[in-house]
Amino acid sequence: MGGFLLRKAGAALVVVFLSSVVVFIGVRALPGDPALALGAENRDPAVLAAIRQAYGLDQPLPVQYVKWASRALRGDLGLDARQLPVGHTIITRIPITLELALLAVLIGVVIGILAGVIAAVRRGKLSDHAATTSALVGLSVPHFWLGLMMIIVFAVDLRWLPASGYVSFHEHPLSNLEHLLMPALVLGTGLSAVLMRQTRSAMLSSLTADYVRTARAKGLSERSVIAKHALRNSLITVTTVVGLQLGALISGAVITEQIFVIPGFGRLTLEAVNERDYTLLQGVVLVAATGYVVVNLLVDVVYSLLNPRIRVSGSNTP
Amino acid sequence: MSFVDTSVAAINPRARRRRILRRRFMRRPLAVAGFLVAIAFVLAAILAPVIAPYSAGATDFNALLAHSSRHHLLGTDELGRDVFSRILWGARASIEAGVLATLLAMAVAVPIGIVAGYYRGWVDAAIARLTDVLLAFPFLIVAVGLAAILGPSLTNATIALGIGAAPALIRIARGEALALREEDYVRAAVANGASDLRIIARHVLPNMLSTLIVQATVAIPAAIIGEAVLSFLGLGVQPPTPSWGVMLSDAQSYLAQAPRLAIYPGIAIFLCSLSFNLLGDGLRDILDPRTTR
Amino acid sequence: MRGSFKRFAFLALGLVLVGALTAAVAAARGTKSSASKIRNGGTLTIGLAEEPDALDPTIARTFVGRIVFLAMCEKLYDLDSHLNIVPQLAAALPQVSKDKLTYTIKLRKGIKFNDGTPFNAAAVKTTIDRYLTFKGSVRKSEISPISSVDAPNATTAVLHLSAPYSPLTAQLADRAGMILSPKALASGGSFAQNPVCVGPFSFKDRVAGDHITVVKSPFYYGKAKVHLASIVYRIMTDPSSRTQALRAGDIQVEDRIQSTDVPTLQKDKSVTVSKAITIGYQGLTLNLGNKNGLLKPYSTVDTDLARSQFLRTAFDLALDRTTINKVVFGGLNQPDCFPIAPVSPWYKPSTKGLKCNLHANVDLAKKLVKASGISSPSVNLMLGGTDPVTARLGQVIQSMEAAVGIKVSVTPTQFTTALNRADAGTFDAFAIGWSGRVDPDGNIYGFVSTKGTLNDSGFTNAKLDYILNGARKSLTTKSRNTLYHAAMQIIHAQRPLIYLYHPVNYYGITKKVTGVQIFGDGLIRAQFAGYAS
Amino acid sequence: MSLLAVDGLSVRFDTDDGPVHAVDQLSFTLGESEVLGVVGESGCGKSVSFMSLLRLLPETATVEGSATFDGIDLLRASPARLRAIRGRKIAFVFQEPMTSLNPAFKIGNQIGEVLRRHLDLSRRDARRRTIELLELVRIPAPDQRVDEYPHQLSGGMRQRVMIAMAVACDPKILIADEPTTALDVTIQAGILDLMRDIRERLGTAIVLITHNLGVVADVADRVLVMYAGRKVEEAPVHELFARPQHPYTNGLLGAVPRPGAGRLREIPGRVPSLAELPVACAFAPRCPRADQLSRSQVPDLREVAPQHHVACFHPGPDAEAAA
Repeated sequence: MGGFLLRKAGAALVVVFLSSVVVFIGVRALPGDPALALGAENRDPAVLAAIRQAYGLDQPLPVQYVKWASRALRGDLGLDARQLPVGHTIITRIPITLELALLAVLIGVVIGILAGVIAAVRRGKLSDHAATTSALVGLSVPHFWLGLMMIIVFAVDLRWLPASGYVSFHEHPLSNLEHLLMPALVLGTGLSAVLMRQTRSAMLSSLTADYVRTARAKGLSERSVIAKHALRNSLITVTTVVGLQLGALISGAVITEQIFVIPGFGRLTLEAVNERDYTLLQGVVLVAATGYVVVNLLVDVVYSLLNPRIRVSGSNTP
Repeated sequence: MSFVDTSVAAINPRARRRRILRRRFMRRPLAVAGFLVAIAFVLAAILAPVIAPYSAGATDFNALLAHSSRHHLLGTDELGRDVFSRILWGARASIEAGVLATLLAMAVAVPIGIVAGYYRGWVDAAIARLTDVLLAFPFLIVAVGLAAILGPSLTNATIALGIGAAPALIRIARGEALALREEDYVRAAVANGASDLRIIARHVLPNMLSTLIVQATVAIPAAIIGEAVLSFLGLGVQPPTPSWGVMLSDAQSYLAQAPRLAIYPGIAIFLCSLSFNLLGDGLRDILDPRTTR
Repeated sequence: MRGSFKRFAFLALGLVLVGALTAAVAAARGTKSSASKIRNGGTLTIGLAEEPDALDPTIARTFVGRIVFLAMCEKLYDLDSHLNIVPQLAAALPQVSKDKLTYTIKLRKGIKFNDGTPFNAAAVKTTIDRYLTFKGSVRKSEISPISSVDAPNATTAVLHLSAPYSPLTAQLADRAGMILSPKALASGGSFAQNPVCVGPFSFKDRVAGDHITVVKSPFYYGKAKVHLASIVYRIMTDPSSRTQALRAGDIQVEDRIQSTDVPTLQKDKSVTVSKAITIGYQGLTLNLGNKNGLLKPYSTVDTDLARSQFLRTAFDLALDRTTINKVVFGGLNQPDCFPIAPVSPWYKPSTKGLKCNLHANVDLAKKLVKASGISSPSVNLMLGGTDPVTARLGQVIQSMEAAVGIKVSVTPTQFTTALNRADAGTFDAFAIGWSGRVDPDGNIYGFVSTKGTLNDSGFTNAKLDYILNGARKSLTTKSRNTLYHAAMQIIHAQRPLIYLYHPVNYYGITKKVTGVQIFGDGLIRAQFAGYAS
Repeated sequence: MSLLAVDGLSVRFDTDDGPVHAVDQLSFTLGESEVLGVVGESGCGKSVSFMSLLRLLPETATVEGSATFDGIDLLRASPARLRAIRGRKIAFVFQEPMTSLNPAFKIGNQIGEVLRRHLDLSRRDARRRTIELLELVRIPAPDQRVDEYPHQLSGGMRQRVMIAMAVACDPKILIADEPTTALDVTIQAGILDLMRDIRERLGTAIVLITHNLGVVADVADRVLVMYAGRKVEEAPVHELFARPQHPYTNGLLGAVPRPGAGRLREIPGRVPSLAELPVACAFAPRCPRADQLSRSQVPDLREVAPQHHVACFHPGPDAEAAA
């Protein structure tokens, strides 16, 4: 397993490095002079030149990159247009998104895996049709629209839940949940639809697998056949899917936070794009990409834990 | 002794396969419904200028936020524009983005994927790293970034969506090519000294077609929703051009006063992507019997 | 949610420069603390519509930032409720030398910065020198005529100017007049992360995107007047949730209520709605001579609008400002045709006799289109924003121009990108706002004088240049009135810019709190507010 | 009295492309400690028949007929009752030791599971017994192997593990479905040896499903030949080899390399599609003896010698082979 993970980690490092280059170039490629954003209503060319100089924007791109990257390596992502440290801003925003994402994953995994297992076990029956159809509906519903509909129903009409905003957990735990319930549902339904389909198809193939037949032939109860033999193997597939869904989850968080006005990481990303706050944007996208790579590495670890073939032999051919 | 084999019907196997596929397809009412609705949306997009009662931008400042009536089937929006007409016109952006983005993604991904899977080795490794890098950026962030860099417009949103969808497709095409390369008939062709290009064109590509078709049908609804998201965020279709995402974005300020403005375009997006998803699911079922058996 | 006119207000007000002292408003509804008794203590939470930028007056740009500075960074001068300039840290208005090149400012005694260090003339010199020399200083251009600062003694600061500059005192009543603690500046850290000035409150903490907290200062010279223990500025960019929070009591003051919520809140008995007509404006900048880029020598641009003054007039006459206000802003803004707001004392004298078409004159516009000799004229309108409200404005204009035969295509553009294009001259018409300045010079000079640093129109008119430069040097109100009237006539006839309306801001204040003041500058003044006992 | 009596067993699969009749009217019995060989080409319904007895087929299968074991009709028994029989009274060894073991669990766990389920052993006892079982099936270093995963074992060892699992509870019947197909010849012999050993030591009745008549000749007492879902011939092993009656059996015997039998012959043609049951002898299209009668009627089973049944209109040894 060590070798396998080491290789994966090496690849991840390369990806992070390349990502940082892409981030840097991408941010510079954005139209809209950062100096103009910093100078605001003051567009006197002399002032703009001074700003460029002050922020090092007048230096050649490779120099700027090296400066930025070497500081980023030391954990310093620079100061944003508000003169606040980007790293600190990101750190304060991430827990919010993380909480949202965790809730969503919880909802998605519980609903998705449960429904997927049920659908696979009752394949062709009414509950299977119901589950597969709702998964398809879940995949087809634009989530931001679902969010708007939830706001109309639960916030505007019924007044059960707040339409938007965020209250931190330590400030007011109940209110925190109230504010995150709809967003997490919106984000979780999409995930649960994907997971349901994946779980169902993984379960279907494990349920027809020879080892499940063996388990049945051993006289095991259907419950242990499904929950132990079939599910364990399906989860190996499903774990990788959860990992791959992470990008979708971050994307979903961007728009969900936008709709429900949650000051999380996703909203920070959009703010940075809209305000052309280039240091902030660089930091945000770099952290997103790194986070994604790291989580995928974690998924690989979980995957190897679930899959003894990788764990023991170090080979990743199943 | 004469041994006569009569167990296999002597008909053209391709025609037979087509017939079987058609029969399997017709036996899936949801897939058929999806197909019909998808066709309806495509027609609506093409025929919008003919069938829409009003032009997309026709404002009536004396009928703001009107309820549905004989004149305005689904009422009017905050600028007095006919919502029904705008939904018809909006189908153009969605279908265009959905189809073109998918075609673009395919055009980018399939050759790259085939090259990676067919040649393997360092080419494959390099491409794999590249797709890893692309995949490291969440789809929407890539799309948002590209839309911001290229400037917001339907074309650029389509490009962004296409590029955003490519990495996943590269992986799929690579996997298929990798598997097909090991097939006997490909090996035979290699042994017979056929050129790589010929093998890819004659054997690899045609045999991954059904997988690609299924992927395309699934990628279209994703791109339709993607277009709506980008337009909703102001990074896609730019008003006054109608698009369902733009309509939703506009409607956001009127959730309390006129929730219908948010409901109708959402239903349109939902039905449109659902229809393609149903179609894609049906195609997958009939083309890939592994999932049904 | 990005609904309503929040985003617009942002365009118009968001990026305010230094001298932007505002002025204007008749509706200034300062609820002076008097009637009921105020109890000491308590936290006031203000829901801000945007996030302030750097809390360092040297580089600060945003309108909301000035709201926060009001509580913790006092200035040499301030505005009273009638928008007159009054001394704050200075002991009196400046003594101006005859040649208008030397300003002598007497300072108040016994004042301490919030870190306990003394406030004196040396601090004034340190601060203004910083404003003039700091890399990336946004203050510099506001006070650039200052050539040097002397501090002959602890309570006297002398400013030497390189040229007469009548708006200087107004500038010193805004961020350029905020004096920073030399000790804090010398500490080497980022001043923005721990700003120290003279003020009733001192900076406590800031969480980006969430809140800024200031607490009552023990060093403040007038702390007897300060009732609140702390003020929390919460950043709530979504107007609906801001209103919701106000009604729920989570915040006590709401910055800029969105138009659709105004009627609701006006009916709410626990809330007072105050409004401030701003001194800013929203307009359309027409590209007349910006062919090569801002301040690159201007020459004629080959667009339909640039070619024909008739067409420009027709374009203007096609606009129904009343309908625009109704459709796009729920009728809450102030439609107008001039860069100076009606609330300004300069408005009437400078606009008298000029006609403003609040309603469209379609027939005349059509005739003028014909008279222009341009068949099927077309205009590309660049919108400085991609939000729904801006888009709506664009579409309404498009629809109105279509009625007189002018084809308008609309290009919504991200704000900074739009500025880039505007400065590069790659546009026909550009919808953009200006936050406004107290002095009329601030709303006019930069945009239409040949050397104006905001002259994206590329407008150049020797007569207008002469008038505006004269107005800058002239110190009497009467002569300036005359000059601005002359300037206004030229602008109104040539239309390098078409002005549409002056934004009106609405604020919600819980009735439990007294002493929150809104003047014509649209800033929320809460530093001396408190809870009624 | 026989241990297991199957009567009129039919299995039909409903697929997208119509029904497939995998087994048609199969009847047979199995005695105590008897070894029954079941032979036929792949796809002839041998495996399906026996899996259907324990109801291990997917739900698309419709099973008719009866299968009496221990006074219970297996095809109608309650699921709970059936589960008490599976693995305890009747155990299965499947064809593919590679895929039939769960890759995610240690083999000890997989064997112990049966013991704990049926014999109520504690975790520790189960482990001890598992090691004994591994020893019984001649796996070296069983106390180490017990903690290994299937992918760490060789094919032959996996099959031994399968057998250990099957005999764990000392079942009455062991159904071995092509237990040696996937293995090398030398290992095959070892496995067959092991099965013989088990029968002798434990008195287990064994059903040996195979397409390899050589294997049957080695171990079986009685042989049942299946073709296209039907039983075409049944006889004691010596009788069958001595006097094969059905042309298909003759063909199979021809396909077995035997010393002195000359060139190995193939049965021409292919196994028919089972989509529609022909109202004829299913073998007719490939049969050199087929005539009008074969093509219009299904031949009944007839007893041609004691305990020797055949379903053919023209039974008899192959002239060529006999020659």
